[in-house]
Amino acid sequence: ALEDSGQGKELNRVSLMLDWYPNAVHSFLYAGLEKGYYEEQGVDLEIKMPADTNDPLKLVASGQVDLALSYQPQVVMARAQQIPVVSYAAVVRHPLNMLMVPEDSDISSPKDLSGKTVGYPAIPMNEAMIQTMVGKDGGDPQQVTLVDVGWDLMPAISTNKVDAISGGFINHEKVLLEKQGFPVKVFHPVDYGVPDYYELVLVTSEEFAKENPELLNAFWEASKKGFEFVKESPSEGLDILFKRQEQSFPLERDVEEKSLEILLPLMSSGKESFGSQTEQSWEDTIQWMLETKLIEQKIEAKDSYVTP
Amino acid sequence: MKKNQAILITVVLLLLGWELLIRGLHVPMYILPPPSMIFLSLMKEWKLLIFIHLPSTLLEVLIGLFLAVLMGVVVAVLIVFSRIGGKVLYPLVIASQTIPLVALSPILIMWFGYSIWGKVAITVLISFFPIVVNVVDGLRATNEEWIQLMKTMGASPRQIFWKLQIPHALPSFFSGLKVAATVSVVGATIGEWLGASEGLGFFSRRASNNLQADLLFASVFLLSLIGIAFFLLMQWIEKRSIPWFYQMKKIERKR
Amino acid sequence: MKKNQAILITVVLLLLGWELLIRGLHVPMYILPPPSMIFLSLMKEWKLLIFIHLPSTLLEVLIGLFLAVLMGVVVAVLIVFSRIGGKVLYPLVIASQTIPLVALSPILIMWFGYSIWGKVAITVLISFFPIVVNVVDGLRATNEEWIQLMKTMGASPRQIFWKLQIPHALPSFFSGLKVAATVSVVGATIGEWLGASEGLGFFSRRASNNLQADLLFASVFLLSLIGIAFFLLMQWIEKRSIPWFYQMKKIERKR
Amino acid sequence: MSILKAIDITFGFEHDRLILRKCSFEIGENEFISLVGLSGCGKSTVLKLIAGLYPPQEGRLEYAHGAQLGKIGFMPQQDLLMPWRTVLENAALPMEIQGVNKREAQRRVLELLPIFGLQGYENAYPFELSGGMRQRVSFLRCVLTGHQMLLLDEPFGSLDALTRREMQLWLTETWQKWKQSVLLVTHDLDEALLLSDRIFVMTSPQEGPYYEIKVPFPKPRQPSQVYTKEWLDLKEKMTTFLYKKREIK
Amino acid sequence: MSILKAIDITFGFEHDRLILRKCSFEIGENEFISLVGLSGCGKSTVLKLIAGLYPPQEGRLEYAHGAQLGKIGFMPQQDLLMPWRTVLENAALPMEIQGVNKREAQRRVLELLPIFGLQGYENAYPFELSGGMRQRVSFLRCVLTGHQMLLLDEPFGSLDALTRREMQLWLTETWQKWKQSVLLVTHDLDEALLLSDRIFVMTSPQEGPYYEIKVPFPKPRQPSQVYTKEWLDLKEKMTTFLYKKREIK
Ligand SMILES: Nc1ncnc2c1ncn2[C@@H]1O[C@H](COP(=O)(O)OP(=O)(O)OP(=O)(O)O)[C@@H](O)[C@H]1O
Ligand SMILES: Nc1ncnc2c1ncn2[C@@H]1O[C@H](COP(=O)(O)OP(=O)(O)OP(=O)(O)O)[C@@H](O)[C@H]1O
Ligand SMILES: [Mg+2]
Ligand SMILES: [Mg+2]
Repeated sequence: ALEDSGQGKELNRVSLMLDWYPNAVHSFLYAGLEKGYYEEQGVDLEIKMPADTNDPLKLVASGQVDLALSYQPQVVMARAQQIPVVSYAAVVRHPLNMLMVPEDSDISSPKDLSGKTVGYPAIPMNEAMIQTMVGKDGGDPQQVTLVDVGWDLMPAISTNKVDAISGGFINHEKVLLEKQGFPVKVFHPVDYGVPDYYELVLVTSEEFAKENPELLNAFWEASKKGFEFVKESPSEGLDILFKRQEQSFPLERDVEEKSLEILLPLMSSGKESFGSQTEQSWEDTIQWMLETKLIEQKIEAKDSYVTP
Repeated sequence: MKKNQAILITVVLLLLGWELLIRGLHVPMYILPPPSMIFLSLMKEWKLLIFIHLPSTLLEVLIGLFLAVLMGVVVAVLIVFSRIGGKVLYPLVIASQTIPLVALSPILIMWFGYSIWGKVAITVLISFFPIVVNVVDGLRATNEEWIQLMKTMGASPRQIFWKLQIPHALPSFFSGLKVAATVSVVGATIGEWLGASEGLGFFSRRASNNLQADLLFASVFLLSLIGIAFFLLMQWIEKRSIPWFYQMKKIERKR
Repeated sequence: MKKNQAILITVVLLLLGWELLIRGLHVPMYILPPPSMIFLSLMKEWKLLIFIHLPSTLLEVLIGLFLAVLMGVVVAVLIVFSRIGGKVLYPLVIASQTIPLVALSPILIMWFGYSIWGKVAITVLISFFPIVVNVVDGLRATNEEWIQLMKTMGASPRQIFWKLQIPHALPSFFSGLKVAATVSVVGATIGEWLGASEGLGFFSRRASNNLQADLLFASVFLLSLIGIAFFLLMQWIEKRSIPWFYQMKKIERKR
Repeated sequence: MSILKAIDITFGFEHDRLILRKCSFEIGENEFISLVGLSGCGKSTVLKLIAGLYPPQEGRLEYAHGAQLGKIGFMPQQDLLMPWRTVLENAALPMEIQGVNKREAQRRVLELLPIFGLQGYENAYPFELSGGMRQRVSFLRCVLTGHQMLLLDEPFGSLDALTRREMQLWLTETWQKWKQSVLLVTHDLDEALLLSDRIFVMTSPQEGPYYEIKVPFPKPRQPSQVYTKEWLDLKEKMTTFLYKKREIK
Repeated sequence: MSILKAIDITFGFEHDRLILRKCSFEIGENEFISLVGLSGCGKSTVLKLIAGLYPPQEGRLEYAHGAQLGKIGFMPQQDLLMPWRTVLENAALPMEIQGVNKREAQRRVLELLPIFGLQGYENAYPFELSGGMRQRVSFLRCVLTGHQMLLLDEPFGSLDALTRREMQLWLTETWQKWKQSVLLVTHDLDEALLLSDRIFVMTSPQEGPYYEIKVPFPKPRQPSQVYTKEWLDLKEKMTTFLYKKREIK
């Protein structure tokens, strides 16, 4: 990347760890790379993949990577444990993680889950979400059996080993299940008392944020351009993603198309610029996590994020 | 006495070194906590760990190891004594070892649901292989002269097997058993990722998801203890089962 | 000839049975695809698999296994010949086997970054243990009478080690090596989850994540081939390295 | 009546170094035969051929009582005691294989242990025994097969004169009592003359034919006869067969 | 001058069954000594004590040339050949340990192989050898240590008369040439009388003291002397020592 920058500008290397393997949600990053937006901003972006969904936060905090994609509640939890990370931008502004039941199930709202089994990936936040949703809907959260299903949310529900799953994303699990001929109903957490948190945020360490504001800004400017590009021409955006990935893994076009279609509205922020964050959102999320005992003491909402 | 002291000192030094290294090098505690922190959270959560999670993992390891030994020996015997079976079975057994869990776990869930048997299955899968290889090698190594002698006595293949090849393969079997006993703990841990609501593997994953490295390592500590305990148990059984093998060395060295 | 035919028939029957079972029992294909589907997607993606992912995994396995053998033997020698070191080292080695990946992955990344060495580290960690246990047992099993004889010849401990204990432990070492060679493939697979952009483990995990079971099993198939190939390679080396061990059996059996 | 007929046997481990070439012999019922020959000439191999462990390359072996495996007591040259079995258990092995009740087997072993000079060692492991003691356990194990034909490969090689004589006497007695056939490999010509009805003198086929000597002395023979003229003459003759033109200095 | 002095040695594997009780003896330079005794009386154990493999429970051993390990050639009763080494490699082992150049070591082995009747077997593995051949390789390995003192545990037990005689003669020659001291365990009293300067007759301490006999015949001795009166008398005397009131039938 260095040599074809052409303008003699020195490039700053920035490493970013994805929340998961590359998919439609990351197409704005790849578009930025492909179109040379990052180079224009003097950023040499390097994308990495995690071993575990928790690794990005730990590694960004310890300075092993500069940036990472993670989840808003995860950032709150980290900060509550003195792990020095801050959110820099909200990439997906609404929850993707929703409660899913088979379409032909007799469960018509979360309260019907009383006496049923819900599969989830042993993440405490999912436990809290189910409790809040069932409780708000007038059901008894104590009556819901939670089963850790590890990585296998989809097989768990499609082979009817559980009645519902929590932790699945509407742009991934739902799409894939439907593709395999297993349509699902989803219950939106926001409809049942869970705050409208940011599903995906860009995080960095407090130290990095303090020391490299310009670099972060440059990075984000390029990312914004990338996002604009994808928003304008989603199909081309996906083309880039596919091209970038063809050397490693054959993604499925129809799945990613559908996924991006779902994602784009959830990533756009209307009048505000892409990625902007509000203190209210942080406050609500912190409050909810405190109520559900996901964190033990209150943390400052405005310290949790920085704005460009 | 003196030796035990030396061991104690070494262990203390190691722990101290670890503690100092982490504090000195500012290794982030959420990545690798110092022993003191691990110890504190072990103290804090010991009831939960010892009474809820430990027994459940132990049970998986016990059942899994038992079945692994059974299956390992049976498979090894088939490999050694059935020629075609051996040529087909051995590669299958090897192949079974290389299947990553992501491919296996949906199948196991389909078969076993979230019962203990899915976890046991993974434990068995991981730990039966060292037993197979060692028993196969042990059985194949039997001295031909002894086999000949037993043949002249009119021994049937079955008798040669039980009275000669099995005792002769015991030392080798125990090498495999010690490996199996240790990796069975990993097996149960991984098995719990399949889906569980208790067990040290489940606990460690939750702790990691909760970014609680101290609790994570508290459970790792207990897992290691189980591993060491099982290993030592097997070693103890080994010494009891093949006294002729050890007695020989001991007596001749004592003098 | 006849035996090979029988093997071929068995393999074909097995594949056929698998195919029919899945189609007959309506097992969801995204959980366990039939062999025909696996074969098709292997055909479709073979370039990617063979030229990009296979070499990268192979390299990890090769380096990892090489280091595992080195380290396994060195550790085993330390355990056998240094009494205190052994008492402390052996439990540490056992403990190292029981640490789940969730606890290990951030540490490894901290140390090794995203280079190949993190993956190699996991491969080594997983495969050196069987070698340690087998070499320790092999070294300890040396007949005391031979040691005595060599002592009367004025042999130093080093000479006894090289000329007696090492050759005597070779058969046992090879048992361990065969296990190590097989599990090193798993090691590399798991290692690639640490964060990789190529390799069969990486590929399989992504395939699983996208519910593309046919691709997943295509990579599993290749992993199994690597495992079997490595096992057979070690077996071949074994036969070459300890001819006296096999020759003995062969000649006496031939007559 | 012969218990075994060997007809035109040819055998060798390497093609250019045959051990037997078209060799024929017979062993009669209740006959005591010794096999002598140079070290490395193939005596142990002959025993293994008879025991049915090696198939002859040419020729055949005919047994009066059918198949040989499990019908012949074979005492190998190396003791081949199993290190995981005590003296008692090692000696009881053939009976165990024949399905003799365990207590009965033990009784029979314990009965013979004093005669074999092993009293008090029933629970010792082989590594706790001296070379000669191991040899006696191996011998004991062989006779406890209870078979009509015994193949003994240098059974008394590591024994002192007294122990050896005791064993010889005991063997002669049982052999007479149970009408067994014995083929005994030995390097001691006096032992061969003392015990045998016939002596096979083996040479390698490269050097010429093998010889057979009928021992003319009536039984029972006494060790004191060793110094008689006939005895010495016979010994002389065997030595000539054995060593041809070579000379014992 | 004595090369070894044993002073008041006591040793036993079990407390109630001592093998030596306060036993003292000396071995002179260039002396040839035989050790005879009942099977299981402790001859091999004495050799191991002298070789320094077992420490005596009481008493001490004094060596003229300092420490014993690496200074004494020891031939164990079991051949203990290493199965992964060929005849050549097995025989060359002690020289390898002493750091003798490999080609030189091979040369020395190959030079002696014909004398030991092992020509053409240099590349054979132990399992391809007969019992007597293995014993000779073990003997060869022992003498190739090149040490001044040789401890030989029944070195000729599995050899026929001719081969045995050849080995005896060869041993006597080298012993004279190199002025070695030899301690030889044997069950063959004629062999002991033929070769030795002195004979140690061992009994278990439970049964009484041990005896020492000086062989009065001038050297070189001939096997033909075996039938002379003095020879027979001496043998008779040793037998009495050995077996006390027990009688050889
Ligand atoms: N390792 C051992 N442990 C216990 N007892 C032993 C051991 N080695 C030998 N013995 C006992 O010591 C005694 C003497 O054994 P040793 O081998 O010295 O006899 P030996 O005189 O060489 O007999 P042989 O002529 O039969 O070889 C025997 O009673 C034997 O049982
Ligand atoms: N397994 C084998 N493979 C190859 N050659 C062998 C094997 N066993 C024996 N021989 C060879 O066969 C020949 C005869 O061996 P055998 O053991 O029958 O001799 P033997 O007459 O019993 O000698 P000894 O009196 O020394 O015991 C020897 O030259 C030996 O090298
Ligand atoms: Mg022989
Ligand atoms: Mg002895």
